[in-house]
Amino acid sequence: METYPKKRLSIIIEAPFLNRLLDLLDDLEVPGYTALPALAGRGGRGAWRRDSLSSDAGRMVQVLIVLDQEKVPPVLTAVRKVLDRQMGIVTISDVEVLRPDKF
Amino acid sequence: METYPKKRLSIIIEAPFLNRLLDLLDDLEVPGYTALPALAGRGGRGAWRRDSLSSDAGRMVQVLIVLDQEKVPPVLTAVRKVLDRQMGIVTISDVEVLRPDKF
Amino acid sequence: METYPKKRLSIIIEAPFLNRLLDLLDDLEVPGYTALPALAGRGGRGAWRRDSLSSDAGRMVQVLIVLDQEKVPPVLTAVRKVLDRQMGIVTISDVEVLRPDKF
Amino acid sequence: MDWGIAVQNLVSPPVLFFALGLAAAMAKSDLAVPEAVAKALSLYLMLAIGFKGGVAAAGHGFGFDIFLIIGAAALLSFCLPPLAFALLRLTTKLGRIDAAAIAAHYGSISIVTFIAATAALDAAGIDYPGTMVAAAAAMEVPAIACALLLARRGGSDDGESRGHAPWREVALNGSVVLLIGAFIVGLSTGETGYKDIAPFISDPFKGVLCLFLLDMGLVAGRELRQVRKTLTPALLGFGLYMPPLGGIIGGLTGAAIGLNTGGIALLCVLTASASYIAVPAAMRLALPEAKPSLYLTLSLAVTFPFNLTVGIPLYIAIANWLS
Amino acid sequence: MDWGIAVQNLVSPPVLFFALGLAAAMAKSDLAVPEAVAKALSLYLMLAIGFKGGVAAAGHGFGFDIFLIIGAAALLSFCLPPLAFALLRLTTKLGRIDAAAIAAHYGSISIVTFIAATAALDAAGIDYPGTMVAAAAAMEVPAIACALLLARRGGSDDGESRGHAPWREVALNGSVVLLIGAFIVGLSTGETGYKDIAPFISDPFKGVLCLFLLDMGLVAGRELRQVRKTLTPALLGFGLYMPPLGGIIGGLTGAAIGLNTGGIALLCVLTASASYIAVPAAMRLALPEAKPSLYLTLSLAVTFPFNLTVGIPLYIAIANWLS
Amino acid sequence: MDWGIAVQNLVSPPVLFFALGLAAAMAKSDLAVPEAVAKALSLYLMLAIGFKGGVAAAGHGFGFDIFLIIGAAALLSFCLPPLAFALLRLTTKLGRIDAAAIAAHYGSISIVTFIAATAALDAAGIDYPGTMVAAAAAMEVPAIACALLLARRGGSDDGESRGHAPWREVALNGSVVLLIGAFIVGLSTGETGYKDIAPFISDPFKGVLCLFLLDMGLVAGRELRQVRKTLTPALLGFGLYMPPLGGIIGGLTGAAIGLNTGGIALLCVLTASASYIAVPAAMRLALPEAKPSLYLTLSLAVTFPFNLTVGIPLYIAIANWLS
Ligand SMILES: Nc1ncnc2c1ncn2[C@@H]1O[C@H](COP(=O)(O)O)[C@@H](O)[C@H]1O
Ligand SMILES: Nc1ncnc2c1ncn2[C@@H]1O[C@H](COP(=O)(O)O)[C@@H](O)[C@H]1O
Ligand SMILES: Nc1ncnc2c1ncn2[C@@H]1O[C@H](COP(=O)(O)O)[C@@H](O)[C@H]1O
Ligand code: NA
Ligand code: NA
Ligand code: NA
Repeated sequence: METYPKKRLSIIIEAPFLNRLLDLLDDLEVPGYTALPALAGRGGRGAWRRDSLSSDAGRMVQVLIVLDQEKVPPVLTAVRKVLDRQMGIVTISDVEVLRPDKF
Repeated sequence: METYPKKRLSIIIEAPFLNRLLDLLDDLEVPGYTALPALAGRGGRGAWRRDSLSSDAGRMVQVLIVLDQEKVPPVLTAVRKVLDRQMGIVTISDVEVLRPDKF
Repeated sequence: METYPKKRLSIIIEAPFLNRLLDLLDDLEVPGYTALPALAGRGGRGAWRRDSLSSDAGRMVQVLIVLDQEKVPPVLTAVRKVLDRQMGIVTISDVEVLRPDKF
Repeated sequence: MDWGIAVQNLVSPPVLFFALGLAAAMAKSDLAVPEAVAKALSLYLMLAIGFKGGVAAAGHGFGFDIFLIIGAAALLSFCLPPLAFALLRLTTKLGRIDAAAIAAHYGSISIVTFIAATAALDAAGIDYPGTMVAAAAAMEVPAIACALLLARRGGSDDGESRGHAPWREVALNGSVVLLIGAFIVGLSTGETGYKDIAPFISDPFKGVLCLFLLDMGLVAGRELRQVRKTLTPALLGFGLYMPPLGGIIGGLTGAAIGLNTGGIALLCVLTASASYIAVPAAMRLALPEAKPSLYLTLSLAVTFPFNLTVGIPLYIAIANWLS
Repeated sequence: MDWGIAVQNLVSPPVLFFALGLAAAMAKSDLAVPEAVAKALSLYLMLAIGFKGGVAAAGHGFGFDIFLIIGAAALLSFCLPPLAFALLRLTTKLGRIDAAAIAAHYGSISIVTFIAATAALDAAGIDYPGTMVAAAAAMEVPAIACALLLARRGGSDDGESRGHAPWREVALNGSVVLLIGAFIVGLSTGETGYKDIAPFISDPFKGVLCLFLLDMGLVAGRELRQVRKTLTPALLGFGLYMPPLGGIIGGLTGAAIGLNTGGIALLCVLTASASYIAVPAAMRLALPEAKPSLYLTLSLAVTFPFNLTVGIPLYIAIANWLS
Repeated sequence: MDWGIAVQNLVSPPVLFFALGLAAAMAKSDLAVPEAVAKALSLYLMLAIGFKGGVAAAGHGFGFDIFLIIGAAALLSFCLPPLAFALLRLTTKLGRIDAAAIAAHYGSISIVTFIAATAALDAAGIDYPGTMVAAAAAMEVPAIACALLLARRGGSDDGESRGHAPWREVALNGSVVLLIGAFIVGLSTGETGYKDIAPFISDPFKGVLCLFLLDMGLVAGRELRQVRKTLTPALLGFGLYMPPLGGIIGGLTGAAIGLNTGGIALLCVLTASASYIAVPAAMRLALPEAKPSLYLTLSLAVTFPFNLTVGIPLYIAIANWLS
């Protein structure tokens, strides 16, 4: 079974920013994305648990993007320009996919 | 701390197919799996957000499977036979585990 | 775009243990974490689906921790001491981050 | 057509809350009903309407005519898809698979449209048989079966359509099971049981319907915002003329089997309405190549609002005229 | 045994909706109540039953007898686990840990069984003291404490059982806090407060119970589908004879402390029922080696349906006979 | 100050359930209302209060005075942030951005405080105009606009504050849209529509409020547990003296435009209360550098409990005195 190397971008971001991020990704040349809800978290700005918040503020969401190695830098640059220091946690890792044309 | 290399399969699939996929995985020799809900996504067939759907159709779920390198091809073959082109996004990556006998 | 290598720890754990695990992580020198809910799973102790449980018992949660390579062994040791054999599935993988000081 | 009923329908709280949801979504407001709550509201409506139908059937006697009604309804839902399919193939450029998937939706029914119609009949003081709920429950499976036959004919040559027929999933889908189950519970407990739980299933019913329709408006409005990409004029037209066409066929059938005015109106409404919950999920499983954006938009964002506002008074008028 | 009450119980809407859920799940229907909604329904039932108990206690005076009732209940829940443990060790091949975990469930109570019993008493016109709710709240902690003692004796030699005793989690678990809290609120506001919120906590109560029992039936049915793997005949038997055994002990105690018929019946029900929400979560924390599939199946899929259908009329008959 | 009203308010079920939630969360109980359910409760309250306001406005005639009320409310919410900002900069060490973010919250309003106040007025038999709901809807946008101006002045030199003004998100935020929309629906359907859905929006209203306030208590209690880290005495003081200060300004304005006692009391309550749902989300988008822990704690865990318990009777007393 032949596989092809791609990159997997994970962006953990505050819920109120999600719509903006997705709108941005829709404009960029990103082949697709998936957003997953989070239950709880801790980072530099303290801890939160979902049931202790009445507002979206402070709640997190993870956005996964599988894409070509070359597209990573332009996507990251665009994302950082809009979301800046509040953009949360970005990680990049290696994945293999089966159908390279999809990404 | 000694660790052992395994593979991590991620399958992003439409919610109405989830039960079928899990039934299939229960039949295959897969050591285990975990399914996570998704909030929103975009791919070749357009974008969706969870709050804009009244039906399960179009909604996505991520299924994670940690397993042996050798078991990846048979599992993928079986999965693709049942789910075919609609099966969504499959990625494979390397992970390390602590207890190799569990997988 | 310069990136720095880190480790990504994924702990899949039963929901009733989540609060204990997060309290422990708050005590340890962990730069942060994110917990994600799960929908369904199967492992050594059988299968579960979220809608078939009236109690938290048996339900799973995934906790992601991005951290320095050196911090992985002490964190794992501490986690295993508290959670022991019931602690579920632990995987470790490589990721790249943009801002090494955050982790 | 009785304009009083039409106006009364348009300014009733349920329709106005639907309009509010539609407007909010089109204006991109972040107003949203959580998914779990929307599901709970629909469980509630299903349980209440099924139970009340059963109690009514227990009260008015329960005999041969219920099988007649169910039989007629099942037949209608099996016969409507070929008509819809033919119209779609003639007037649009849709392929066989997409046309069959849409046809399945129009053979099936929308229970919320049915509920809104019972509310309108209540407000207009028109009586209807409680057994009509059983008809609603019988109109899902035949429509899907027929549509799959349409899709499969000639499907072998192009290698498409490898989905598996979801018979089990469809026949045992949650809505149908709850509707029939609650009907049977209502039938068994009759008036005694009804008095027990009336403050839950009857008094707040119309208010819950308002909240549910607010959500339906939000969902339909979000669909409509993306409409330009998928909705050609021919398709839009289909979503608007198919309901009254089906409605007339349903109404004639209702008159033929001797239903009263309210019964005819409700059979009109059932044939005129299109599914947007159970059938879409079944189509994903059975015809995964069909585009969900087409059938969801058409059923949810065109036909549903049409029926809720213009359709219901129209079908009541047809029923008045036929009986 | 009064067969009228038994039949009345079996054809009441709550029990029929439970049966509907059970049947739907066994037939693999996808009918499901969203998790958040099920939690909300149980919060509602807890809040309403606690509040109504408090109002009743405020009305009928409130004195020494409440402490007597609570004391007896706590004692019962501490003494039942050793009995259950001994029976399990004698009749099944379960290890110490698993037997102790199951025993904890049978010492504790099921609040929904309690609520269904109050509904059956209301329907049969039998009076009961409002303070019984306080007894229900007192029966969780002692059962868990006793079961942990049973599990730990001899636990040192096999190195097992490294879980931490979850005292804080158990004593402050949501159900108990809400039940007691709502009781106190009801006690403080009395009839005035009751009139304020009766349309919320009283009128729709039985209907909400129907919806909740539908979900319980679904959950129990899903458990039952996997039953063959875990349920030996000896275990199944335990799930069926332990409730009436406990019920008789509870009934005798109730008669001994001078409760009226309704009070005896409810104490019967409390000792006869087994926990399936709070105790399972506590056992995962305290005895993680115990297999959840065993105790969940037994309590939820065997004892709960037994009590709801056969048990409640039986316990009322026992109470009639004892008083 | 009428101590009867104060005591009546303190021992009313809504306030007691809030206290229960507060106590449970401070004791680290795991009692929790699922997020989806909390959102549904708040949708319900919004829909009901808006609709009832519209019906009342339809009944009592609807003329120039509604624009006067809305105008006064909008003006108040634009003028309060500079006062709050100045007080914060004088008495605390907060930076410009944090002070502005907090000021936005105090210019805006808490709809639940408003609802609790209407319940207290109902209980005390004091009349108020239905149009006050429209005033509540008008007090969000001006407060945010003004706070952003405060934050931006001098914002250029330190390169901060790169967030984008969230005008669209704020103006079309769900709460405001539902409140205004339900008001318009109520206005259009009047008494006829009200009778239709009263068993849903009116009868259980106060009970739903109890459940919602239980959740608010839980959320506020969890905030309070982490309070030591963020809450300096000066900030705490601000959270306690700002509400009555704002309340007096609101009350004077209400008297000046000729409102009746109930209307003055409600305008008091609106100016005295601080937002904790819409404005926090808007601040994350517009002023991401501001610390959410500061403004959420202050508004939710200090000002809200203060207003609910001590504030409401105080504002009614002020209104009595001013009219
Ligand atoms: N090291 C980490 N590993 C995983 N998630 C993290 C980490 N640090 C931060 N996060 C997530 O990102 C959110 C915001 O982090 P921060 O901006 O540092 O407060 C947190 O609430 C967590 O959900
Ligand atoms: N490149 C991608 N990265 C992450 N998720 C993706 C990607 N492409 C598609 N998806 C997910 O897979 C779903 C179906 O994709 P598709 O079949 O291409 O429409 C989308 O709704 C996304 O949730
Ligand atoms: N190989 C695996 N891949 C992914 N998730 C797993 C795997 N094995 C177990 N899990 C998850 O871990 C939970 C507990 O596993 P176990 O302790 O083996 O029963 C399961 O319910 C799954 O959610
Ligand atoms: Na139809
Ligand atoms: Na018991
Ligand atoms: Na204010």
